[in-house]
Amino acid sequence: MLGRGIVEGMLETARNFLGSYVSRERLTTVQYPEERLAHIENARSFPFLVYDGADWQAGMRCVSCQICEKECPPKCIYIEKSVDKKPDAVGRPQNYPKVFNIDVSVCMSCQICVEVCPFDAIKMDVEYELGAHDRFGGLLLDKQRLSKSNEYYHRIHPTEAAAVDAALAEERAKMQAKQQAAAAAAAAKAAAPVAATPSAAIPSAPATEGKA
Amino acid sequence: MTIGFLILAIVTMAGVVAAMSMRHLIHCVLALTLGFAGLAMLYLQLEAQFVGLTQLLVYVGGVAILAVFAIMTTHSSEPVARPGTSYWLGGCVVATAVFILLAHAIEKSGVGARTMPAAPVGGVKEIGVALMSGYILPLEIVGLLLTAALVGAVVVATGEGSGKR
Amino acid sequence: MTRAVAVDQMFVTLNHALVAYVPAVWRPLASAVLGVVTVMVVFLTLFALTVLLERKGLGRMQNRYGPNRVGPWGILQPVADGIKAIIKEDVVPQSADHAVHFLAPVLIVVAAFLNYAVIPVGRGMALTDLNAGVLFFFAISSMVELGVFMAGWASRSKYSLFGAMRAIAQMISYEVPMLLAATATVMVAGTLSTTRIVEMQATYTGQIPHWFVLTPWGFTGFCLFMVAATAESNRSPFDLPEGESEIVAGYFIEYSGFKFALFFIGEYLGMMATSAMAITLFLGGWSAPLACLQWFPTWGWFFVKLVALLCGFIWMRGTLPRLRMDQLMNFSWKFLLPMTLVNLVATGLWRFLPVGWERWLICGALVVVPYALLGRSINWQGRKVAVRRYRYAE
Amino acid sequence: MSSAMHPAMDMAAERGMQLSPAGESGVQLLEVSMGPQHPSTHGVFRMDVVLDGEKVVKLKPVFGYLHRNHEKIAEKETYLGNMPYTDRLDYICSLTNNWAYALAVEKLAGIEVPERAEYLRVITAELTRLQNHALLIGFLMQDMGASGTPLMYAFREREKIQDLFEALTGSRMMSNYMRFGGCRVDAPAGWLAEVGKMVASFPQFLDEFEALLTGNEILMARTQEVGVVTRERAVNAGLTGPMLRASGVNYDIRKVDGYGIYNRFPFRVPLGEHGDTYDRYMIRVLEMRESVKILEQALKEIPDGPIQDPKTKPRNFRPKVGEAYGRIESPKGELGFYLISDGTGTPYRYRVRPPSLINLTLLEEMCLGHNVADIVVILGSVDIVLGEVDR
Repeated sequence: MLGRGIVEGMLETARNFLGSYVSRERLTTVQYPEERLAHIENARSFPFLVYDGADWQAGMRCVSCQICEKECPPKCIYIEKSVDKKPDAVGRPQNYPKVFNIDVSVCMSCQICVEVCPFDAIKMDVEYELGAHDRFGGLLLDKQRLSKSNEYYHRIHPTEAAAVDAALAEERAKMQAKQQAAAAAAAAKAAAPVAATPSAAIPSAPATEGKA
Repeated sequence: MTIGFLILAIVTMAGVVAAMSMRHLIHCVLALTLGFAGLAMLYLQLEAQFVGLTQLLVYVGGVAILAVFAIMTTHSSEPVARPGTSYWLGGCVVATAVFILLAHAIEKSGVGARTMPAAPVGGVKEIGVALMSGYILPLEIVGLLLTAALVGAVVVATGEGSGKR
Repeated sequence: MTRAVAVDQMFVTLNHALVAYVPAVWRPLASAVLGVVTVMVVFLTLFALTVLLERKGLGRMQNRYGPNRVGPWGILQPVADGIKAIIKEDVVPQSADHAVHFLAPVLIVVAAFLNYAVIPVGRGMALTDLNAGVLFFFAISSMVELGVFMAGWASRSKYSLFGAMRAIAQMISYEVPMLLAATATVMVAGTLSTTRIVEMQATYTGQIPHWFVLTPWGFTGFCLFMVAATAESNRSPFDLPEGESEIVAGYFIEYSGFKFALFFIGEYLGMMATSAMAITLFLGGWSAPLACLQWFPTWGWFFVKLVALLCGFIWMRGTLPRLRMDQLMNFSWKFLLPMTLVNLVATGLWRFLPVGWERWLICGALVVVPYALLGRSINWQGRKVAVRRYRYAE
Repeated sequence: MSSAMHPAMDMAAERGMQLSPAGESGVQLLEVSMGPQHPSTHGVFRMDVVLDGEKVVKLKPVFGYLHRNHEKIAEKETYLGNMPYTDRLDYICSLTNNWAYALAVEKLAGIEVPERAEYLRVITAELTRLQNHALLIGFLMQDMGASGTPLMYAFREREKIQDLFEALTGSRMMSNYMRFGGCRVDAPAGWLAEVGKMVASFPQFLDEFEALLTGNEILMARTQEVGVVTRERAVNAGLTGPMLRASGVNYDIRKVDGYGIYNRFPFRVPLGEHGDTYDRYMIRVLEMRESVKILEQALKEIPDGPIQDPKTKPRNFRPKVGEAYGRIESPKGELGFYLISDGTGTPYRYRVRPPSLINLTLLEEMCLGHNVADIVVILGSVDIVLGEVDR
């Protein structure tokens, strides 16, 4: 009979109308500024640079190898290498980025930079409230704005960060062993007292220690 | 002659004059509609509710829309150049002459001197009774005609529909 | 009981009290002005509430919250909308016919307001008691078509022209079944006066009121009237004239700012007016649904019924997709019109058959059988529609 | 009709209200430019429509407003660098796009994919299909004027699927998930259980959806016998996907190629008979039901193990000289990537076979003789995404 389908459809909307008052399943809206969705660990927005320790400049893991700059599909990363060197996360003396800019208005959040980075220096942030009044200045993130601490990294991607820290600690231990061996060899060879151990310059990662 | 009548008369006249003098065909129809509406209001003012409202329903709701449709479907919704009416002066003279003649005749005939009957109360009922008694035959004929037209329209419409597909 | 009567008649009393301050010569005018202002204020408020109700209701039907930011629970949303409409720039297309473009929304709103002149909102609360009230309503409704045409034509846009053509064709087509559905009531009531029609329904047998909707012909007439009213007020599923997915916004595509708001007001006022007419004709106007509920003021009942009908409109809008132009016409001329004619016959029989269950049976059968037959044979586009079965490869 | 921004639009604007010569019924023809700014062209798509009253006598699709040199850019990017760009082709189904591209590269370089990764691919692809079809039906109803209700229901379900995608791939739409020889990351703990929950609740949504729509007289009247494509025309025009199957052709690449591990899943392929819009709607509903079955089976069978071929590293990926064509049954049809490698790190030639564009070729034929209102419904039933049409 004419109208049956229409009546069925109207019952369906009535069911949803009433259902939206009783069931959270149906009313999925999240009232954004007041309530927010639970943080999803794998989520990603834009890249940031990880640093260890308290000083973002000293602890910067990036060694400005420029692989991410090369691999970035939309070419939104700009890096200038430093002339001098500083010890990196595992204690090797390395260059550091003098300039490291990411234009997040160009970035497409693909996280290929993260995948190709051999130093675990660049990771994906979850910050999404990045509105700016100035399209060029506001969205062109420089080194300082990009730098976020390792603790922050642990907070947003705990599983991943723990794995990274474990790998880094292993590297560092290897590096230290190597350096000690080298130092011992040097000491044995020259029999001269070695003053400063390079390991003192290594910023310690508190999170790793806490875990250990 | 009350103020209301005066206003309505002016509105009606303005509408009708505009309907004749405006360049754009659609504007003419809209102005004519104003004239119709003014006329309906005059009927209402004379307490002839049924006639007034029927005037509104039929003329404003029907005839005007029909005219508009006719104009729209037969392209000429664009303004046309004013047709060569160089005789408008002559026309005015003739119209005035006819008006004066008629007015004079009416004046002479003594219609104005007759006393008006009181306005009928509840016009609808009277009209209904009149239609159903004195004018039953014309009413039925008109009804039959309209029914035939309606049936014909439906037949034409269905024939077209099934013939296409 | 006297207190109930006092509450019921408080607006009438207030009106008299206020008018008493005016010199006797001006009293009719003052009374009229007072009435008109009241109607405008009340129905504009109701319009705002309806918009809010619609947005909230649609939201809930679609599992959303609906507006909930302006004021507590979003109740000030219509105010915000109104302010926005007023302060927005009024853009008129260069090629538009400016005078007509301006007059169209005004005409629509004026016509929509005129409709309320004959609606009895409560006992003794109609602005005017015309003895051709029903006719007045339809005469005024037909003026809206002209406004729609003016809007569509004056905008000089192809989409608006489409919208106007659709709107006029649709409104003319649905005016006929609407009038015929109303005629059934007029036949039984024997009057065109809305006040009289309501008074006839405001009597009771036991607890049951004598509403026309509680008869076979009345129920059919009510349904047909409401369907036609939906089309008359361009509401979904008959919202082809604005068909936003096809012709963008139809006849008011080139309107912005307050003129657009006027169209909006006009549409809702039209919807409310036709609902009010349906209440008057079939749902007993201001009368209580049960005799024991008469303590509630009559105007209260009227508005309760009105809001209920508006909710029905909103519900339909939240559910149904839109018809197509040819289907719309088919539906009007090949289904609604025959049904209204059949209903007229049923009404006539009801009037002259003796009271009793036979009357119910005959009249009921007379409307149900054609409904089933017409519904089965309704010809949407040269063939019938049906749910299909599907086969699967392997 | 919007302001002139494009030479072709200028022409239309010049014509303005001018009317074309009379059509066969003697009434003047009206030329309307629907789009590129139009509520139901699904993006920046334009149709130059010539109308006789409301009847369509001519329709010229105009696209390219969203052209962004996808294929040429790809020839400058590394193989890996192209992966995120494929997300943006058909942005509703980024995971199937990923898969099609990964498949082409894997064919080119002869890479094996681990078992678990194959299952993850099937799961994500079928979730994508659910989301695409639900969304498409929602949009179709929106085009039909259903004031958003079915669309919001579809969005509600899509939201759940997107939450799952975010938990897996890190992004709701632009997943960039698949890699040559596997997937980027493994499913996080509890993810498969979440998918199971979602899949278990999906049939209920479908039932509700169908109660709202399938039997609705207005919907049937609007879609049945509208936009008919015959079997022969569908095959000749190269239609694929639900469009083709709605015309009754049994062609599903999941069955034909059995790519990935699809030959392990005993799903059925629904076929239409009339080839009209209603069939295209129903085929999608039925396909969703089949996808649910595939998902249930995949979730039951998924093994543990690696998700990435250890021999393939993302960086410095240089496949040997050669060419390959990888295709999958994307929700919209046959999505193919054709690659020529010259041994360097970037493809020598990169070509997309976009199902949306090729399914669109019959648009005029489907629309002729129908009403203006039918155009949007037919266009909606074709299921286009302008990101893929224009590339």
